[in-house]
Amino acid sequence: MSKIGVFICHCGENISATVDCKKVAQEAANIEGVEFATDYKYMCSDPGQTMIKEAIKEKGLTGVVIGACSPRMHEPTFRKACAEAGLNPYMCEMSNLREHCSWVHDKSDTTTEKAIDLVKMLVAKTKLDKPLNAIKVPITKKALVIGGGIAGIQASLDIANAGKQVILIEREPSIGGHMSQLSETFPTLDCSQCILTPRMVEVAQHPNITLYNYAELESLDGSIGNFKATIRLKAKSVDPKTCTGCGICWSKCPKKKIPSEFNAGLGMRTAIYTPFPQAVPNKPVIDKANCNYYLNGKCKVCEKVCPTGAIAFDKPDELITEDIGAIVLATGFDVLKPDFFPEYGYGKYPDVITGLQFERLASASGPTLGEIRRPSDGKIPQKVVFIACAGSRDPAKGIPYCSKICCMYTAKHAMLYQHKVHEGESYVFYMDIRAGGKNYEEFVRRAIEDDGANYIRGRVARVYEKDGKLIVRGVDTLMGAKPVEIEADMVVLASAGVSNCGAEELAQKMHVSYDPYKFFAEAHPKLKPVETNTAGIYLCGACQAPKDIPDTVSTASGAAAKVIGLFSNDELTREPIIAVVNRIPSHDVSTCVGCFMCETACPYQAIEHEEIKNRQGEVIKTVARVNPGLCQGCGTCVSFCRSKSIDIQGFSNEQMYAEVMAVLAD
Amino acid sequence: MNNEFEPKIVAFVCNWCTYAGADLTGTSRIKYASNVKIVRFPCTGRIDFMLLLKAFANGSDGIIVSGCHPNDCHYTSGNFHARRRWILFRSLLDFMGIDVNRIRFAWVSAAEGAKWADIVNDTVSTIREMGPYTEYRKAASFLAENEVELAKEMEVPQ
Amino acid sequence: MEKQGYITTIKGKTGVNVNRCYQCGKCSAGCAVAEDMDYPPSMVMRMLQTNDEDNYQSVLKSESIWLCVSCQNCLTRCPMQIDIPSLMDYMREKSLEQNSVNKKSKNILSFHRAFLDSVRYTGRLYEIGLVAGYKVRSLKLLQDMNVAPGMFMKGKLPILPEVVKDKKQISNIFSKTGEVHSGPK
Amino acid sequence: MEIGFYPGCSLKGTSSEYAQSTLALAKAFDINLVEIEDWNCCGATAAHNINHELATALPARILALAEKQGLTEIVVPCAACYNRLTVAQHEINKNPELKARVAEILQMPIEGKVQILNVMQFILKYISDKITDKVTKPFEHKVVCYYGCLLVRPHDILQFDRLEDPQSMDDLMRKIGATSMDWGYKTECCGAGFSVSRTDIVAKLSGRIVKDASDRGAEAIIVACPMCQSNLDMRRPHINSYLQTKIETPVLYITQAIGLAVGLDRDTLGLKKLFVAPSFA
Ligand SMILES: Cc1cc2nc3c(=O)[nH]c(=O)nc-3n(C[C@H](O)[C@H](O)[C@H](O)COP(=O)(O)OP(=O)(O)OC[C@H]3O[C@@H](n4cnc5c(N)ncnc54)[C@H](O)[C@@H]3O)c2cc1C
Ligand SMILES: Cc1cc2nc3c(=O)[nH]c(=O)nc-3n(C[C@H](O)[C@H](O)[C@H](O)COP(=O)(O)OP(=O)(O)OC[C@H]3O[C@@H](n4cnc5c(N)ncnc54)[C@H](O)[C@@H]3O)c2cc1C
Ligand code: SF4
Ligand code: SF4
Ligand code: SF4
Ligand code: SF4
Ligand code: SF4
Ligand code: SF4
Ligand code: SF4
Ligand code: SF4
Repeated sequence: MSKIGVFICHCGENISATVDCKKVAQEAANIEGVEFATDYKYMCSDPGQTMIKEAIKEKGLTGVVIGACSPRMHEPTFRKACAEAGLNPYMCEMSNLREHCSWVHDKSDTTTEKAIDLVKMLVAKTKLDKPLNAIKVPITKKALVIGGGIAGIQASLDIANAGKQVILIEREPSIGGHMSQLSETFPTLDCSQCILTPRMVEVAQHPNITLYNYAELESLDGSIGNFKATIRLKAKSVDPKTCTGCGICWSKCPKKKIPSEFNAGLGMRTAIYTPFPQAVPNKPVIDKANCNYYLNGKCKVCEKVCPTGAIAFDKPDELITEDIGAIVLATGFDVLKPDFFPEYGYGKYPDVITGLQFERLASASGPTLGEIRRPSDGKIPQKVVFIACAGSRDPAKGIPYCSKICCMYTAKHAMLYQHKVHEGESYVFYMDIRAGGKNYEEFVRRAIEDDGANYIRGRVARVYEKDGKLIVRGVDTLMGAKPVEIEADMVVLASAGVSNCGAEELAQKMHVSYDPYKFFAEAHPKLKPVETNTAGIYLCGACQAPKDIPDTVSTASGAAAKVIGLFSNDELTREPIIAVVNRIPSHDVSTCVGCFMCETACPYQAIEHEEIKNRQGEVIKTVARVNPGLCQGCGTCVSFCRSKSIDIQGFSNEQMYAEVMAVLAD
Repeated sequence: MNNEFEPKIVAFVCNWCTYAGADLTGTSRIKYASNVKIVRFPCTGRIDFMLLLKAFANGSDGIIVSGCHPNDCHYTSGNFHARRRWILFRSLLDFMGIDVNRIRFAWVSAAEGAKWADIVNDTVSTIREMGPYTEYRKAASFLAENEVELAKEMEVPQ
Repeated sequence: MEKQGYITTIKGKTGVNVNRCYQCGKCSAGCAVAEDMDYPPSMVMRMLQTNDEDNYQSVLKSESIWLCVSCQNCLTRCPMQIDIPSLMDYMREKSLEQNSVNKKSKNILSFHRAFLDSVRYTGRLYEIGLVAGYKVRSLKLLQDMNVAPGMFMKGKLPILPEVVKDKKQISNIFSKTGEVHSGPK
Repeated sequence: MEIGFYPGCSLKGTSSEYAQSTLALAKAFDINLVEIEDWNCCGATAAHNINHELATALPARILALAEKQGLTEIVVPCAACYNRLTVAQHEINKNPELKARVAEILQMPIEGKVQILNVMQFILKYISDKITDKVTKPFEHKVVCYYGCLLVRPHDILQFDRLEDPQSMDDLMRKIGATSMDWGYKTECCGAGFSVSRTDIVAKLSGRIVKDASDRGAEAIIVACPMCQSNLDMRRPHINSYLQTKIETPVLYITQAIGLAVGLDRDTLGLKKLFVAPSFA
C-alpha cells in the first residue's frame, strides 16, 4: 500500500492568488493512498525542502507529489531533496499548478477544482512509480576520428592536446583532405599548404595520436562510452616501418600516366606514389588497380630499386579492433563531377574545368607551378569566364541547396587570375553573391573594385567551342535580360559541393542519420550542431554540409570539446527513463513475440535481438532487448508493441492509463 | 452561463515542445479555458492511440494531441510515426462512431505559448457546440470486446 | 480578369507557378529569339510575378508571346523546370481571346490561321492554299514569289490539294474545340 | 515486315524527298511502311500555338486511325509531327478526362497505346545493326548532325537520346563512314514555323547554324526534320543575303545519307529535289 505525501505550494501569491491551496491540500489528503498532505508558501525554499524531507522520514512516505510549478523548472530540486531523505528520487513527481493552472485561469472554484484534478492525476501516477536508478556507463577514454582533412586534423589535435588518446583513420594515402589541394585561401589569401602542413606534421608526431592512413571503418558495435570499432588497414604493398620515403621507387616506376587525384586530373602520377610531396605519412603505397605487377604479374621494378627492401607485394589487408569511447565524423565532401554539365561541355572541352582544378592551376605546387595555363594547349588564357552556382541551387539537377563556399572561392579565383595575368579579363556569371562572414563581403568587393573582375548577373545557358575559343552564351538580367556572348579561353565552373562518396554507407554502418543529399545530420541545427542523434558520435566539417575552413575548424573544435567533456568523467550518468522489455513472471519468459515492430519504430536503433535458450541451451525464441546505452526514452516502441511487452520506465502504460483515468473519474 | 455544458478534455502532449509551450502560455499569463488537463508524455510517438480510445471510452468529451512540429522532434522521428498513425486512427474513430472533430491534432512548439491558448479555446468551443459525448459507454464495451483486433488495426506497416 | 487571380489561374491552367522563377535568366540566355523579343522570357516571368494587371496586360500585348517558337530550350535548361513554352501557349490563347494580339505579330497569327484553315477544309496542309491564304490575310502578296517556281520545278508543290475523306469528322474537331473560322482580316 | 507510317503534310509536299528516301531505305532493309489510311494534319505549331484542345484532338485522330487499322507501331519521320503526336498521346494517357473528351470530339475510341517512332528510333531499332554489312559506298564526308529542337524535347516525355549534346545521329553517321564533327548548334532552333511569316528570323537563326557548319568545313548538314531541312535549304537565299556570303553546304536527310551509303541511287532518294545541290552525289 502506498503512502504518498502531497505538498502544495503557494509560490508566494503566484498560485494562491487564483487557487485555494489549503482546499487542494485538504482534498488531496482524502485521496486513496495519500498518507499526508500539506501546503506551504515556498516549497523550493530551504524550509520547504526540509519540510518534505522530514515528512518522508517521519511518515515513512513511499512517494511524493509536489503541486507547484512546472517539472521542467524544479523537478531536479525536489528529486534531489527526496534522495537526501532516503527516498528513491524517481518516486517524486510534480503536478503543474502554476504554469498550467493558476497563471492561465482566473480565480474561481473551477480553477481550484482543476488544481485538485491535476494533483489527483499525479498521485495516481506516483502510486505506480517504481524505484529507478540512474544508469551508469563506464567510459573508454579513447576517441576515433574518421577522416583526415582539416576537420579531422583539428579535432584530433584538440582532443590529443587535452591528454586523451586519439585514433585517426584516413582512407587516402595521406591526410590533408581538400585543403591540401587549395592554392591560397579566402578571405586572407594565405597559402593553404603553409598553414596546413605544420598541423599535418603535428598529427604525425603527437604522442597521443595513432594515425592509420589508407584505412577505413569496417564495422562498429556498442554504444556511447563503449564502442568497438573494427578498422580495415588496406594493404599498402609497402612496409611503412622499413620504408624511408626516399622516393627512388616512384621515380623508376614505369607506370607514369595515371591521372593524379591530388591534381584533380590535371597532372599524372605513378603506380607507386605519395599523393603530394608534403604527404603525411610521407611513405608511398602501390595503387593496385594501376600497377603492372598486380595487373599482369610483371614488373617489380620498385622492388628491385628499393634500397631498404620495403616493398611487400603479398601483404594482405589487415583488420584491427579498437575500444573507443567517442567518435568524430570528419569525412568531408566532394565536388560535383562531369556529365552534370552537358550544356557547359564539361568533360568534352578540356578548357572547361572545375574550381578545384583551378585551385591546382593556381597552386605553386600544382602542375603548372602556379601559372594559369589552360589544359588544352598550355597557353595563358586571356579571357576567363567563371560560372557560379554550377549545379547548386538547381533543383532540375537534384541540388536545390546553395553550396555556400563557391561565391567566395570564385571571387578568389577571379582575383588570383587577375593578379597572375594582369592584362587578362575575367567574367563571373552569378545569381546572388553570398558573402556573409567576417571580411567576406569586403573580399568580394576587392575582386570587383580593385582587381576588375566583371560580374554579370545571370546564368549561362550553354558553352560551345569554336576556333579554339569557348563561346559562352549567358545573359545579363540587369540589362533587360538580353543575351551576352563571350569568347573565352577558359571556363571555370563553381561546381556544387556534394557529399563524399561512401558517406551513405558509412552513416548506415554507424547508425547516424543523413539528409536527402547524404550529408550527415546534426542532432539540432542550432543547439546541437556538432552532435548526431546517436549518443557519442559527433561530426564536424564539410561532411555535414559544404563549409569553408573557418566553419570547418570551429565545428571541429566544437566536436572535440564534446568529446573532451564526455571523457572528463569516468562514468556516464543517464536518466533511467528508458524502455525495457518485460521478462515477467520469470526471467525465462517474455510475452514478447519477436515481431520487432519496436525495432522499426525506434529512431535510435536501440532494439537488439536476444535469444532465449532453454536449459539444454537450445534457442526457444528470439525476443527484443533494449540497449540502455542507446535508448533515449522516446517511447515510440511502446505504442508500436501489440503485445504490450515493451514499456518505458517512468512513463509506463499502466501509469499513463492511471493518469488519464484520474482526470475522467468523478 | 453556469448551465453551459463544460466538456472534459484531455490533452496528450510531448514533453519537449508542447508541454514547454504550455508552460510559456503560463509564464506569459495568457488566459484560457480551464477544461483541458494536460498529460505529459516523452514524445508524441509514445502516445498510444489505444490510450486515446480508452479516454473516449471513459467519458472524455474531447482530446487534444500535440507535439513538436515536423522535423523538430526531439527524438528525430517520433512525431512522424504519430502522424502516420493518425491517418489510420481517424478511420478507426469513424468505425467506432466517434466524430473525428472530437479530437484535435496540433503542433505547438516550445515558443508558441499563445498558439497553445488558441488551440485550447478553440477546441473547448468546438466540443461545447458538439455537446457531451454520450455514447461513451457503448464505445467502452466495443473497445472491451475488440481490443486485440483494434490493436492489430492500428499496426502500421513500414 | 481580376487582379488577384491571374497567378492562380495560370497555375491551374498550365501548372506553372510563376513564383518559382528566381530570375536566373538561363531561359533568356538560351532562347533562340530572345534578342528579337520585346520582353525576353525571364522578363515575362518577372512581369507575371508582380501580380500586377498592367504588367499582365503588357505581356498579353507583347510581341514576345508570338515570337516564341516553342523550341523548348528554356524548359530544357531552366533549373526550376518552369514550363515556359506551355505558359507562352496559354498567354497566346488569352491574348487572342481578349483580342489584344500584338500589332507586329499579326502576320504570325495570320499564318497560323491560314494554316489551320487549310487543315479545316482539306484535313491536310495544302501548301499553295496556305501561302495563298496567308497572302490574303497578311497582304504580303509578293513574298516568296522567288521560291515558289523553284518548288514547282522540283515537284514540291502539288497543284491540287490532298483531301481527307472524312471531312465531316475534321470539321467536327474544329467546331468542337471552338476553333471557329475567322475569315481574312 | 510491316510497320505503320505517318508521313504528315510536309512529306507529301515540300519535303517529298524525305518520304521518298525513308520508304526506299525501309525497303532496302525489307521493311514495308504502311501509310495510315485517311490521315490528317497533326496541326503543327499553328494549332498548338493558339488552341490547346485542337492541338490534342488532331494528333489523336491520327492515333485512333492507326489503332483502328491494327497498327501497333508507327514511324513518324517529321520531327514536328513526332513531337505533337507523342505529346498528345502522353497527355491523353495521363489525363483520363482529356481522353474521354477527345474520344467524344472524335466520335472514335482511342487507347493511346501506339508506339511512336521518329526516324532515328526507327533506324536504331530496325536498321542500325544491319547497316555495316550493307554499306557499299561509305559516306566519307565531313558532316555535322543537326537534331533541331524537337527531336529530343520535351525530354521527360520523349525520353530519347541525351538532352544536351545528343549522339545517336552522330553514331549512325560514323557507322556509314562519315566524320561527324562537334559543333555549336546541334539543338538550337532554326526558326521552325516562322518560315513564311517571319522569314527574317528564320534567316538569322538558320543563318547562324549554316555558318557554323560551313566555318567548320562541313561538307553536309544532316537533318531528321523537314522543317529544319526547308529552313536551312530552301531559305538559303535569305540566309545568304542575311549573312552577306554565299554558303553552299547542302542539307541532307539522314535517310538520304544512309541511302547513298547502302547504294541507293540519287533519284530514288530524291536528291535532285534539294535546293542546295550536294557536290558529291
Ligand atoms: C575549389 C575550392 C576552393 C576552396 N577555397 C577555400 C578557401 O579559399 N578558403 C576556405 O576557407 N575554404 C575553401 N574551400 C573549402 C575547404 O576546402 C573546406 O572547407 C575544407 O576542405 C573542409 O575540410 P574537411 O576536413 O571537412 O573535408 P575534406 O577536406 O574533404 O577532408 C575529408 C577527409 O576525409 C577523408 N575521408 C572521406 N571519407 C572517408 C572514410 N570513409 N574513411 C576515412 N577517411 C575518409 C578524405 O579522404 C579526406 O582526407 C574551398 C573548397 C573548394 C572545393
Ligand atoms: C533581429 C534578429 C533576428 C535573429 N533571428 C535569428 C534566427 O531566426 N535564427 C538564428 O539562428 N539566429 C538569429 N539571430 C541571431 C542570434 O540572435 C545570435 O546568433 C545570437 O543571439 C548570438 O548569441 P551570443 O550569445 O553570441 O550574443 P548575445 O545574444 O548578444 O549575448 C551576449 C550576452 O553578453 C552580455 N554581455 C555583453 N557585454 C558584456 C560584458 N561586458 N560583461 C558581461 N556580460 C556582457 C549581454 O548582455 C548578452 O546577454 C537574430 C538576430 C537578430 C538581431
Ligand atoms: S516550488 Fe515552484 S511554485 Fe513553489 S515557490 Fe518554488 S518556484 Fe514557486
Ligand atoms: S624506394 Fe623503398 S624506401 Fe624508398 S620510398 Fe620507395 S619503398 Fe620507401
Ligand atoms: S611493380 Fe607496380 S608500382 Fe612497382 S614499379 Fe612496377 S608498376 Fe610501378
Ligand atoms: S555560394 Fe554562391 S555560387 Fe555557391 S551555390 Fe551559393 S550562391 Fe551559388
Ligand atoms: S514490438 Fe513488442 S512483441 Fe514485438 S518485438 Fe518489440 S517488444 Fe517484442
Ligand atoms: S524508447 Fe525510444 S529510443 Fe528507447 S527503445 Fe523505445 S523507441 Fe528506441
Ligand atoms: S530559367 Fe527558369 S528560373 Fe531562370 S529565369 Fe528562366 S524561368 Fe526563371
Ligand atoms: S520555347 Fe519560346 S521562350 Fe522558350 S526558348 Fe524557345 S522560343 Fe524562347
